Amino acid sequence: MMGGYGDVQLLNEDGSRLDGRKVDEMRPVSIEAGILPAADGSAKVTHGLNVAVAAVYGPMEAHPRKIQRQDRAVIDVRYNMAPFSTSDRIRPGFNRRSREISKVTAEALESVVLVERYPRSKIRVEIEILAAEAGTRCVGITAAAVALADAGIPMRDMIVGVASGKIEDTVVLDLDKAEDNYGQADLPVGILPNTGEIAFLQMDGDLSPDEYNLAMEYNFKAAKEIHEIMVDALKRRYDGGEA
Amino acid sequence: MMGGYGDVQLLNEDGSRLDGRKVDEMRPVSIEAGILPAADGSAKVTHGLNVAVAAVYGPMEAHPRKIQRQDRAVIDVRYNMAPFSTSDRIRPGFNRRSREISKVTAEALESVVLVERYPRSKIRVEIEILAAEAGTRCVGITAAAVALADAGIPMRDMIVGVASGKIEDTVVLDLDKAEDNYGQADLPVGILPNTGEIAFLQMDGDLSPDEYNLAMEYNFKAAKEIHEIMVDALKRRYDGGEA
Amino acid sequence: MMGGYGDVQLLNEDGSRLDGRKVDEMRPVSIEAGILPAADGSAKVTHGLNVAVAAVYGPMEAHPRKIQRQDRAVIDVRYNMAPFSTSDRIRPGFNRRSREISKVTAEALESVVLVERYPRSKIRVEIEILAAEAGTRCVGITAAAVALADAGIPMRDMIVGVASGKIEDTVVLDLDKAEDNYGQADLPVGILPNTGEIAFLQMDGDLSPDEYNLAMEYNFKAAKEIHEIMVDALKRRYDGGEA
Amino acid sequence: MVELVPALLRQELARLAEENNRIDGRGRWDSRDVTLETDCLYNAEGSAKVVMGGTVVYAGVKFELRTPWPDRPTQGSLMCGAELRPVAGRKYEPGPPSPASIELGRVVDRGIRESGCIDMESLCIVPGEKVWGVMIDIHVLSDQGNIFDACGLAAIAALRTAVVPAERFDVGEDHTLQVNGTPIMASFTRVGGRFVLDANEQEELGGDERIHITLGDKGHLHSLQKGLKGVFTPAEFAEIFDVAQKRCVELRKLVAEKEGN
Amino acid sequence: MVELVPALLRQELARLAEENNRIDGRGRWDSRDVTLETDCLYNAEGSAKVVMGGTVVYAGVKFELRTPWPDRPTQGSLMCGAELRPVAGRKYEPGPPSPASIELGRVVDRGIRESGCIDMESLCIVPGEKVWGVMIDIHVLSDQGNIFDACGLAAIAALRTAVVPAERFDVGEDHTLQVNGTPIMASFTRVGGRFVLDANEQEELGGDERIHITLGDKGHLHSLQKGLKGVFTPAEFAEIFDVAQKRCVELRKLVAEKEGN
Amino acid sequence: MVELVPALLRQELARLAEENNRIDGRGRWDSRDVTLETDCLYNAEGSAKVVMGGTVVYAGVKFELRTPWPDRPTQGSLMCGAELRPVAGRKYEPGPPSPASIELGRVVDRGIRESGCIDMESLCIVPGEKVWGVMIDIHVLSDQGNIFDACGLAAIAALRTAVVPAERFDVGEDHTLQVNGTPIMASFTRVGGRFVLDANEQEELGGDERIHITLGDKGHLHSLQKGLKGVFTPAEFAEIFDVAQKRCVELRKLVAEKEGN
Repeated sequence: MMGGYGDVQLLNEDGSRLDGRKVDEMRPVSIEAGILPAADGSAKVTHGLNVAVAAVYGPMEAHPRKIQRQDRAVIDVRYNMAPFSTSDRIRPGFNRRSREISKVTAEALESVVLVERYPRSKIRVEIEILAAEAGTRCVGITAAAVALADAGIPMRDMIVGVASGKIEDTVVLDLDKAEDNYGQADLPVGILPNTGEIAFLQMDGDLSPDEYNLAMEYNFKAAKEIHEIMVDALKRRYDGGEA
Repeated sequence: MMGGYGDVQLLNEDGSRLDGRKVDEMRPVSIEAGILPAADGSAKVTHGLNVAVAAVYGPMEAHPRKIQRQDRAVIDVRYNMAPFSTSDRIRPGFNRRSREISKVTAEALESVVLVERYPRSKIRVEIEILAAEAGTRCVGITAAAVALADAGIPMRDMIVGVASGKIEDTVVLDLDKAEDNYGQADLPVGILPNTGEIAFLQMDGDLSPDEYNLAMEYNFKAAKEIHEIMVDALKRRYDGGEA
Repeated sequence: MMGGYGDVQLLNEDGSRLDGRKVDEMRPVSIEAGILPAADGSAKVTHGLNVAVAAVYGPMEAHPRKIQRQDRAVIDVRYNMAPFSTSDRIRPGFNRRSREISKVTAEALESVVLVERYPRSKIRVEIEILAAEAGTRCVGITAAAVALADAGIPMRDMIVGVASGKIEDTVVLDLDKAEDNYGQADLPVGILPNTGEIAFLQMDGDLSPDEYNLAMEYNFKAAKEIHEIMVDALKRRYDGGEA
Repeated sequence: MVELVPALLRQELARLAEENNRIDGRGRWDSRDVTLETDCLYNAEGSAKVVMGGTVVYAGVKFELRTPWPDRPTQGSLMCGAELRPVAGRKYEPGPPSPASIELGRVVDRGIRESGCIDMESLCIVPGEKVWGVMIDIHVLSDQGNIFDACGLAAIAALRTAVVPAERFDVGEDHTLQVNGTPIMASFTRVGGRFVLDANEQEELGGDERIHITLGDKGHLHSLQKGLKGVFTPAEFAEIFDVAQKRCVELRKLVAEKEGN
Repeated sequence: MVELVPALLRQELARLAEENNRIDGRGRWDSRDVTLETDCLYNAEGSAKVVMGGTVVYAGVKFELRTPWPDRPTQGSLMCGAELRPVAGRKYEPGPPSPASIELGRVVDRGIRESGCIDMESLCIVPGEKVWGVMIDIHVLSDQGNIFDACGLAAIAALRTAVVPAERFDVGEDHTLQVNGTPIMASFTRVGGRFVLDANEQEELGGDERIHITLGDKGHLHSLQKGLKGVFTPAEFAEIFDVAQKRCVELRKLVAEKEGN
Repeated sequence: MVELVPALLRQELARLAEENNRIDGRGRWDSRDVTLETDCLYNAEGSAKVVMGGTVVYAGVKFELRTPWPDRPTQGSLMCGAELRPVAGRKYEPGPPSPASIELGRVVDRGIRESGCIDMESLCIVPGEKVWGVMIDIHVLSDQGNIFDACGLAAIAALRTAVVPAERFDVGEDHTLQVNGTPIMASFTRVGGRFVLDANEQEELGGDERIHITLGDKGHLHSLQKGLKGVFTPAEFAEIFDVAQKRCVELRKLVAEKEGN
């Protein structure tokens, strides 16, 4: 955000976006569940040109002891970008950004998984970004939710990662790479599609209170659409074997 | 030490120092005890332009087990310089210098605390240098001693951090920044004011045996003065509440 | 390997090598056992200009617990090059190369030590390269084997580190520094001199199947020679005290 | 105060919430006393100390000369980091930066950066060759609750009172750093089931998720962050957002008072 | 499949070996199904996905502009690394690169490097000033046995389909990376006392040492590696070496098929 | 020797001290045998091996060409580090440098640096462009007590026999490194209540604090360090200081003998 260097045009004269999308239209999303034989649950989400894979292991005994919680499971999330996932290669290993995203993603998932059913245990969620084109933290949350469901982990609701933002003083749904680079704000959230609650929230840039409200409206609309694709993927998985 | 690049004048013609101090005169010192509500004991020492804060936690159970000593408490000291404490910012985290100072400071404090009263336990001493103007290791020791007393940890004596050195072939008490940068020797010690023993000793530079003796004499004199300020701070703390 | 930059001549016109050795002749080797008083077993191997020292500690209880094996001892090997062992100083600490060599060396030693006699225990093998002149991993294996024997650790056979390679399309035994830098292949192996089995194997460069067979033949011949020197060193150690 | 085990503490906090009360007697949207000191550290080019209840935080600003990034030859840089070292409380352990300290630093950083209060172009000395790098380091010395707001306040106050040490670097005369705005953070914690402002240590121990809102001078949002386990509804957000607007105006005044000095 | 404890599993594997059978019914030199996909990742200049039984591996190629080493002014560089992160299986733990992942990356790296398939001179743009650095990163997503062969295959396939992004770096037109050869790795594991090709997860759990052989287009050896506890005889090596020759020819065809695309 | 548990060992050491005896029969100010070897390692530009009782230590000197620091354009640099790796004894563990190894390296470094025996100006090749960096690495292979003195001796002996490899770096002819002095360390350990010289392993295990004194050729102090738990009086210091003077003269002779070679 705030990265704009001068006047990059991001909207066409008819109000549509450079890739032809409407302001409240998201990029195409496709999801496969159960793609990693070694994992207890897994999913791959393609969202625009983003590719995120999630694997779930557990519940298993939490160790070392000091991370155990007597009354619930802990969810151990690692959000990681593969070195080849970005335009400039990134060095393997965690950085400050990925550690922060891992923390808040774990806290969001702990808010939907019925963690109190598994005291003293750990559920590992591995989110691997193989190709990044803006919005990876949201795509990762969606992949994690499907992988958790694929692993049979009980949840009070699904969680869907979506983002809206602002470009050229206009609120739009689901920023792509150029919009993210030259835009004015980004509002990624994790929405519980059935309860309408929010389990993940970040935002940066500049939004007036009204713009915030409109961006949030778009997010709820998109969450509903993605949720249907998630449910379809899980249905295909259990009807048709390993998709 | 030995850092002098050429002939920097550090003494005035009347034998006084650039800031007007006499050779055996120390910089002004002020001390407050009990300044950090979260800690079991704490102190802030302003010595010249140095600012050091110390916090004490414990005695508490020592873990991991392998650091436990069956017959006494261990004292876990971290001497840390804040990134903004020096002229050039220093990267957060420990370096070789701070690790060495932490080690010998811990050993000095173990020599005065009645550690045998708390077998298998740990006392944490956190020394944070917020502003550095030469002599921080000594200021840190003084702050740690007051914080230990503030935490009610029994000690066989206080310990006072003081330093003398040599500039322009003259032994002087309590080097300031310029004197430290362009001086010829530094002799920081930790003195037990009542017993007259020494629990901390380092030295670098060049000192003849006679110069060493004079520098040590100055140190003992200064330790007495600082000790009175330490006692005052503790008295104020217990008479007047949180100072 | 493959490091050749142009046409460096490595063979004389009479087919001998630059240092006068024949193609199947190894550099001089000398071995001393029991040279480090603090260790349970130790050895120093000088092989050409290489100097490797190995120390063995144990068997001792393996900790942390998670490295313990119920049915055998684990062998914990650290192969380390001293900062001054190479032409350009190397930074202290492990790098990817030394970690890989440590791993495969440990696995080779576990193949000859009677590890099943010491369940849940650990044997530490420290290999320190003090001077490096090509072939250090093999010299380290030889040193480790003598140190293990010196420590009285039972083994099903000794293990001897040897290497052959290819220079100017000719297979030769025991590459020296120049041959290693400008040669075409290197085949370091760890040979059990009595059983004729192989416990360590690496290779890089370019070898036809026939060249591989010839290089291996040279290796077996050299292993026999070095084995005699190893046995002599151990005999001297037990006949003559600490050599 | 009697130390309650978390389960009992949670019960007590829920009971208090029903009575619309808090463990230290404050109203739901009341904050603890805040004191702000600036220019308090030798060697820092800008410095601030914030005491918020029993929470004590220092921030210091340092400058360095840098070569600009090739793709932004006329832009300087800003970096804000927070250290949550063992000095801050019994629960903090030594070691590499924890996720909690990384989050803290990044949330404060985003609030300042995204408000646009530092014009990166104003940090340029010679395009393509020399720009200023501004580094804000925050140091938590005592954590008794709501360190986010204390850190955010210390950071912007240190920044707004910073002097660019141009003489020391031989690139002109010392001058006040140009800062166009005063972004302020307001944080809310779910305690006893409902959100409260400026939670203290007990409330954080027995509470749930937090929401951090950073607002600019015009009341626009510049940074949001939800932390810890828990969910909230859009209606709950709307309620705390109004409180945040008032809180930020108050704290912004505190900063303004120091600038006259 | 029923999880057997290792001791029982070893017994079962030994019994099967006596019958010249394997736990999944394969013959000793049979491999599992292999699928290879290339050009499958946005942002990677070359990419490949290999599925080998239940093992899933991705490789991606990236380029960077570098200053050459002073003693090799006309040579670019190649680097190949493998990550064995916790995603790959229940047994993998977070933390710094394990010896196993370092070995994996280095063995794949040596096979490619030592085959000479990349002419380092061909990576030179301006002698002494600018050369390409080629970086192959391999990412194991699911380990159900024989990740070495899967990684080796993914790496060379990604490399052979890579496009040098010269335009993005403003040094000419994009062009296919020149790769002179297709080194292929074949790995053997001692299971039930004898070596088998392409071991699966159960066979690795109850097996012993592995031998990794990388062969070039002419059947020359470019890299060898023995891993894990165990010894072998020259005769055993001669036997698996013949199998390796055939296996490598087959996998090399798979790569060739993708290059026409 | 029978292994005594520390408490019993301390009693025994106290009893011996009363009789003015030591556990290995030495007098209070007697040292163990010392042998010094130099020029013993290929690739090191200066090298030394010290055996002091059962303690074995190597030191090696390497040179590199560096750009000088902008504020010291005519000065080279000196760095001395010590490694206390697991090879040195059963008690040493792998991992990042321990506080003990950092202290060891820094105390040896200060003794050499502060003696002024290396004139940093003499390491300048081209002012502002090229200077020598001198690096002394010390490697403890066997610790049976008093590694400080062994390391100090090895370091200065390696340095005083070092040859500057100017030809290899193409900056002139190889020449002996100019070293103006021979700083020597003498270390004392409190054992059985009183200080002794050159403590062995048992004495260190059952002893208390140590004092390390580095003296120059004229008997001036260049470095002091107190390590471990314990206090001492000025009178005790005066006593060991006199012993240190004699010890340093003896060890300095050992170094001088090697330089004729």
